[in-house]
Amino acid sequence: MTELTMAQALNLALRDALAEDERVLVYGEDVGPLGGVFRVTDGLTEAFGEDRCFDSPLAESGIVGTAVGMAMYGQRPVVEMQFDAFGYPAFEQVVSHVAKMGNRTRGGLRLPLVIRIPYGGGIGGVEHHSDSSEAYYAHTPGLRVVTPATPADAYSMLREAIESPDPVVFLEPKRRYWSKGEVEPGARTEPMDRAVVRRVGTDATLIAYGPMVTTALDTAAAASAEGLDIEVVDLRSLAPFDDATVTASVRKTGRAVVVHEASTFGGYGAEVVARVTERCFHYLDAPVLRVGGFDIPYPPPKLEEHHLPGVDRILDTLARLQWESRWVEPERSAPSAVAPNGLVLPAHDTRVNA
Amino acid sequence: MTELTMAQALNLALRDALAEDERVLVYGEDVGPLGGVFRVTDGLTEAFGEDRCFDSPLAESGIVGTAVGMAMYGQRPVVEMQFDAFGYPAFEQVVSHVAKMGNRTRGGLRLPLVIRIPYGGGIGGVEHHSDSSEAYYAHTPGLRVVTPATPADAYSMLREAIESPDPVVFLEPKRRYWSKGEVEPGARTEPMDRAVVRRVGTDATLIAYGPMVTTALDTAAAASAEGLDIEVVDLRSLAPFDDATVTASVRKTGRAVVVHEASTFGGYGAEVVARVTERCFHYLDAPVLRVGGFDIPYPPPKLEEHHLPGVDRILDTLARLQWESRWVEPERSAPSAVAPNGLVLPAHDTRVNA
Amino acid sequence: MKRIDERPAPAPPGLPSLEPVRLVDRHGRRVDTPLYQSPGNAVLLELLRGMVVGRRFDQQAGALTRQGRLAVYPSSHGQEACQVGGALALDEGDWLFPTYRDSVALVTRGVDPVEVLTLLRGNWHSGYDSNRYRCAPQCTPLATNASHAVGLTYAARRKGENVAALVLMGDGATSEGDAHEAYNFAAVWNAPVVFLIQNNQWAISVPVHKQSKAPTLAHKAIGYGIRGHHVDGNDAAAVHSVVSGALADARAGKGPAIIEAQTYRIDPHTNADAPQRYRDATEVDRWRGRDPLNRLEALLRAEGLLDDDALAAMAAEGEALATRVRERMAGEDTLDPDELFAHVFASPTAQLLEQRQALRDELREA
Amino acid sequence: MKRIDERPAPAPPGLPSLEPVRLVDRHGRRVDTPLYQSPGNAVLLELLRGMVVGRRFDQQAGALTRQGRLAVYPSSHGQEACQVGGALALDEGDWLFPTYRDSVALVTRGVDPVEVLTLLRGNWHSGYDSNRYRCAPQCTPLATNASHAVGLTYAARRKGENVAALVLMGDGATSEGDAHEAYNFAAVWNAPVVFLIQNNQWAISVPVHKQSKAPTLAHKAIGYGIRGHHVDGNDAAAVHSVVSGALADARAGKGPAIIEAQTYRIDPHTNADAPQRYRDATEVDRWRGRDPLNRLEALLRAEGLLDDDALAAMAAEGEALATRVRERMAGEDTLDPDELFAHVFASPTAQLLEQRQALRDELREA
Ligand SMILES: Cc1ncc(C[n+]2csc(CCOP(=O)(O)OP(=O)(O)O)c2C)c(N)n1
Ligand SMILES: Cc1ncc(C[n+]2csc(CCOP(=O)(O)OP(=O)(O)O)c2C)c(N)n1
Ligand SMILES: [Mg+2]
Ligand SMILES: [Mg+2]
Repeated sequence: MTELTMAQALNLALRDALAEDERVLVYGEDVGPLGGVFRVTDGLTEAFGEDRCFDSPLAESGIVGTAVGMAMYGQRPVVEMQFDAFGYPAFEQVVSHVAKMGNRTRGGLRLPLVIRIPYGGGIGGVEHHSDSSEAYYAHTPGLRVVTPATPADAYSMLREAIESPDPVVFLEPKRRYWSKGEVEPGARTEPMDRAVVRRVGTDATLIAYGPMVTTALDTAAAASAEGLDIEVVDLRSLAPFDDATVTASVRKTGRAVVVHEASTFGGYGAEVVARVTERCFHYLDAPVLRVGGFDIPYPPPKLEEHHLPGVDRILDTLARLQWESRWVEPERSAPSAVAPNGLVLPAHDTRVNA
Repeated sequence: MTELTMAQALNLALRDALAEDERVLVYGEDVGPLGGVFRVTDGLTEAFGEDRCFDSPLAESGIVGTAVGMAMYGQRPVVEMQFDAFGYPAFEQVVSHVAKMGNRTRGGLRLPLVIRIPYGGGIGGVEHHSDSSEAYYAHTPGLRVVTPATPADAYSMLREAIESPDPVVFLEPKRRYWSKGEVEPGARTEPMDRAVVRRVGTDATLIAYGPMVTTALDTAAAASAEGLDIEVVDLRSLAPFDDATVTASVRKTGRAVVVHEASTFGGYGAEVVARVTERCFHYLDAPVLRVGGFDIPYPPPKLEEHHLPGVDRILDTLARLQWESRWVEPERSAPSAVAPNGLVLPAHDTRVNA
Repeated sequence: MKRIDERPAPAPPGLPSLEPVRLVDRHGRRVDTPLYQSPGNAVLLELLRGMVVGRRFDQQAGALTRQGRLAVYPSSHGQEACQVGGALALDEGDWLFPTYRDSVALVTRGVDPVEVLTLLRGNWHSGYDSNRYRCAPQCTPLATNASHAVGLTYAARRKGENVAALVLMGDGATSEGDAHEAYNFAAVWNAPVVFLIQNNQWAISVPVHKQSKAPTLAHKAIGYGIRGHHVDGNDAAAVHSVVSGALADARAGKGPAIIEAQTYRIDPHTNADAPQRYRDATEVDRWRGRDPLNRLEALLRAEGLLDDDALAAMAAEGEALATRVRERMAGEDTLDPDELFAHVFASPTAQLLEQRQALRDELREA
Repeated sequence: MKRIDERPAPAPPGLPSLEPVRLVDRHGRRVDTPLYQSPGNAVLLELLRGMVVGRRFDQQAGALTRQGRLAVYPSSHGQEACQVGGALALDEGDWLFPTYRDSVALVTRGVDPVEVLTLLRGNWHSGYDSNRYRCAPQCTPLATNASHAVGLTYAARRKGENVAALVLMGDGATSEGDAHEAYNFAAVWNAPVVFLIQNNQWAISVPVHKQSKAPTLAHKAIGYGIRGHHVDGNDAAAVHSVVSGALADARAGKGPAIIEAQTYRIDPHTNADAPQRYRDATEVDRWRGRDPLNRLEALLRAEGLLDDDALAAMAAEGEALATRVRERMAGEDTLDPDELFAHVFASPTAQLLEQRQALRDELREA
């Protein structure tokens, strides 16, 4: 066992993959001699040559597009988008080709490529350096979308992503690049498409991924001081979704909160709520709630603390899970009035759980 | 009252806007002499000159980017993405500028522009001509995202979108371009950020938008033959979401199904489920369910009928809303076993509503 | 450690000629063009054969469209010299990257014509085996496959294979950012890729002068430090010669090239188009007068390389192909709904298997 | 009805010179450059003043960064001739489209220096009033604001205003598809936009020879049928002259231009960068020897236009500005969390008001 930061674990994964498989290529912006702006590719050009790890022209669509061509011809490119907002120029390539080529060709041209994207905030980055774009990718059929929360997973999941016959969007929680953890050299953790329970608990389930797993665990620790025993599930794979693990947890606890950094509206948490609710409805003592960023563009560094979910906000949300009393079925509201034009005038009650 | 197709109603809206407001400009690919591939801009160049409605170079990012600049300087550009998959090249402009400029500049540079996007399938289009990309836009804070379902709304909402001080992604349900409806010349319907109840009912709420509103109404008619009285809500505005109207409906009926064409996973329906469930949890007799496209790339024309939600599939889903019996609280499942490595071995039960 | 501030200025490649390279004029007479060599007689005959067969195929596809047997068809009529000349310039090991418009190029390359039409028939998205024919799927999002070609040749070079690629693109597509990025990657990586722009004067309804103010589209090459060529796209001999030369240069490590071929889309953009809204019939007529088939036929006849019998044999070959296509497309496609879920990933996820089951149940009930 | 098949070939603009346009050599001696005219003495003094003040501002920003008062700072050191020469070439009614690197251009344009630093301080995304200064917000996503400039000038023309725009971009940014699309739109619309590429030889750690194989980046102009100019970016007189000329041409309806200015990023990309990993210190030293300030100072002294006092006055002005910046940035910013919700739309939606309330409640509790 060695203690590594997540960035080091990712570096090791790339290193081992490059060493073991001639087909693996690493390229993008500044991934060569500089080693990437987060040093994830540190030393790879030196170790493997310009041929295996190199700087490309500064054009994300071209980077992904050339990776498509390489993968068509049997290589296993691993490309980096420097920050997630800078993945947007490649969106058409990702949605219209990366996600679809295997399906388009009835399996004839599979694209075993990996798009590494540092995502999320919390690092004091100026505009465009802290986006969370996972919902865009997770909604796109044909992509595997995964995100590690620990150095051990970072190593294992990146190895597995590179070995996958399918294209993988590999989201790296940039604010956890410097978090340390034990990594057994070469060791694989759970398969990358499986969620894992990071903390066993009985009272409610916190569902998190990537940067928020640590925050969820911190919240569980704080909650335990208040006498609540919280289970924490680390999703790891955003697409596909591991229904089995999550459903089992929520059926057990009867309550759940999903946490992510991205804006809440239309965010990935909505999918989690929808499928968990469908599968666990009669086990639920309260609606599955979400804690996410506000529905605003990512704020400037000096305001990001207010935007990002933290322990307190998650505790507050746990507190809204109707712990005290069983709910009493309310009177049904009177049927709405029908306006002369045939449109119903709704009651316009926006209170939450009024 | 005149009977118009939706395409004609949109054309009239552009025409009236061009006539009334010098700042309005219409451009894009083939919107000039050809009148757009769907003829929505038919005759506008002739009527208003090349200066007001014109063909631009074939480059979607450039089209949106130039529209940003025009809007910065007080014009009101209305640009067209020819099909929604061809909006992807403009994704960075939309997410990083259109959605953010007003916020970035603390209101100093608002962008009153409209991006018209024909979306959805059902027209027998070959690959890339039938995507439903609403979830990408709806998740992006700073965009208003609206979609009409009737010619009258098409007219009114497009007028309002053009008048809006905010950028609007205006999604046109392409398979309804040829559907007819009464349009009162110049008449405005409900404000564009409001949902409307298209059919009053008591037993369950169908929540739909754009192309699926007609399908939802057809379903309600079919259900009524089976003795079910279904309420149909047309969302109209995907962002922001009209909680008041939807919540009132679902609290009244106690059951709801959301319908859209887009792939279900991470789709817009997930947001609807999540927020409706949160706001109506104790009014619900069953989980809010979704009927959407499968989690596959949009299929070839000859298979699209299987992919797209239709009356039968929606009826089947309504049938899953646990009508017969009140649910009896089940035994809680036994606590999961804890494996030696500290990870919980989940029960791995994937049955839906088992 | 790299040092670059004293960038040695490479001799910039010369400007493409404003006058397109032409080996055969519109009356079928040879033009003396010192820098370019005419293909040999066998190739000239092959070019004519390809064009005759290709045009017949194209007509057949049009007829099938009118009968509702194809969902849509973007015609190659008028552009046969580009598509046949381009496809025949490829070595067997090379790759072709076609668009939706390039059905005739695919047929020339030997792809089963019915498989070429799979997409346009509304059947599966790509009907042929890309690896077998070394033809990428026909690409619809404009200019997006150009970078694929760059990546593919890069991969081939890593494997020690000297594979060149020919990317077909339209005049309109050159306006897209993806065209630029692909040209630039190709240049910087010295990739053996030839970009053949079929300037058919229109992008649906938009004329090329609204796409670009460049003297020729081949002039774009200068901005990437690569070779640009400007060729008469209705002269199959010239297209073949220029593309072959560019591919040979590419394979020889001399880098990529951008070729503009001047041609014309005689038919509407697709069957769904209404060209009377935006262009004059007289323009079409003028270009009919420059028909690529007539021109080559005239040359070959004049030089005694072609007689009525030989031409009839070519026509018969086209006829036979058309008949085969018609026959094989007479029946209904049978598509398996299960296949919707089969190819999304290398093996279907639990989620997809659940959805497949749901659809099966639904279809059984119905 | 448009007809285009007989596209009249416009005389293509000439090729940019491989040798950059230079009016003053690195020793401060005038260079005879027939086609370009030196700015007058007043402008030369203004250029030097702008550079002296700009460099002092830049140093101050660097110091604030080391003190942790700025979140990040991309330095202009070495590029003052481009930024000052470019900014001073603008008319009052023109617009500037800067990037994150162009703080000195903004200061030169008259924007309050503290407002210039707002973004980099981690405070609100854009600190100045774009309309007041006619400067777009500093743009981070590379090349994306270039098309904004094209649209803006188009809008101005519709209003009958003859507004030109200067877009600043880096060498790396030219590889992006958005650069291409903007150049092309500008060309096709004959928009009065000048694209000034500050080729500082590096895009973070990537040298320009990995971005492009073009003889010069100005050669890209050929592919759009517009003018390209290649200028010594450390010669403020030359930059000012070339940019002024291009802007004047643009305003006169002669269309847009692409200018490559050869310069150098003396400092790391930002304070977070580690240039020792990718470039040699000797390279930096070589470029220090071409310092744009020294060069112009030497010229002005040699021509008797500048003495110690005048230079001291400029330095004092820079010092005063630096002091003001330091003082005004000494305290803590006060940012109002409510503002998070204020500007997303012209008026906040119910959803945003709910979220604002939730945050207020949270902050009250805490
Ligand atoms: C990215 C993208 N935008 C828009 C379209 C819609 N579209 C299909 S063909 C076409 C015109 C293409 O013109 P050109 O490149 O000249 O090719 P041609 O059809 O003339 O062969 C357009 C706009 C598309 N397919 N892809
Ligand atoms: C679309 C996009 N991709 C990547 C980045 C990350 N990034 C910021 S600056 C930079 C290098 C830019 O180099 P250049 O254009 O030469 O400008 P310079 O910094 O040298 O002034 C990169 C890659 C970005 N800002 N935007
Ligand atoms: Mg064309
Ligand atoms: Mg640079």
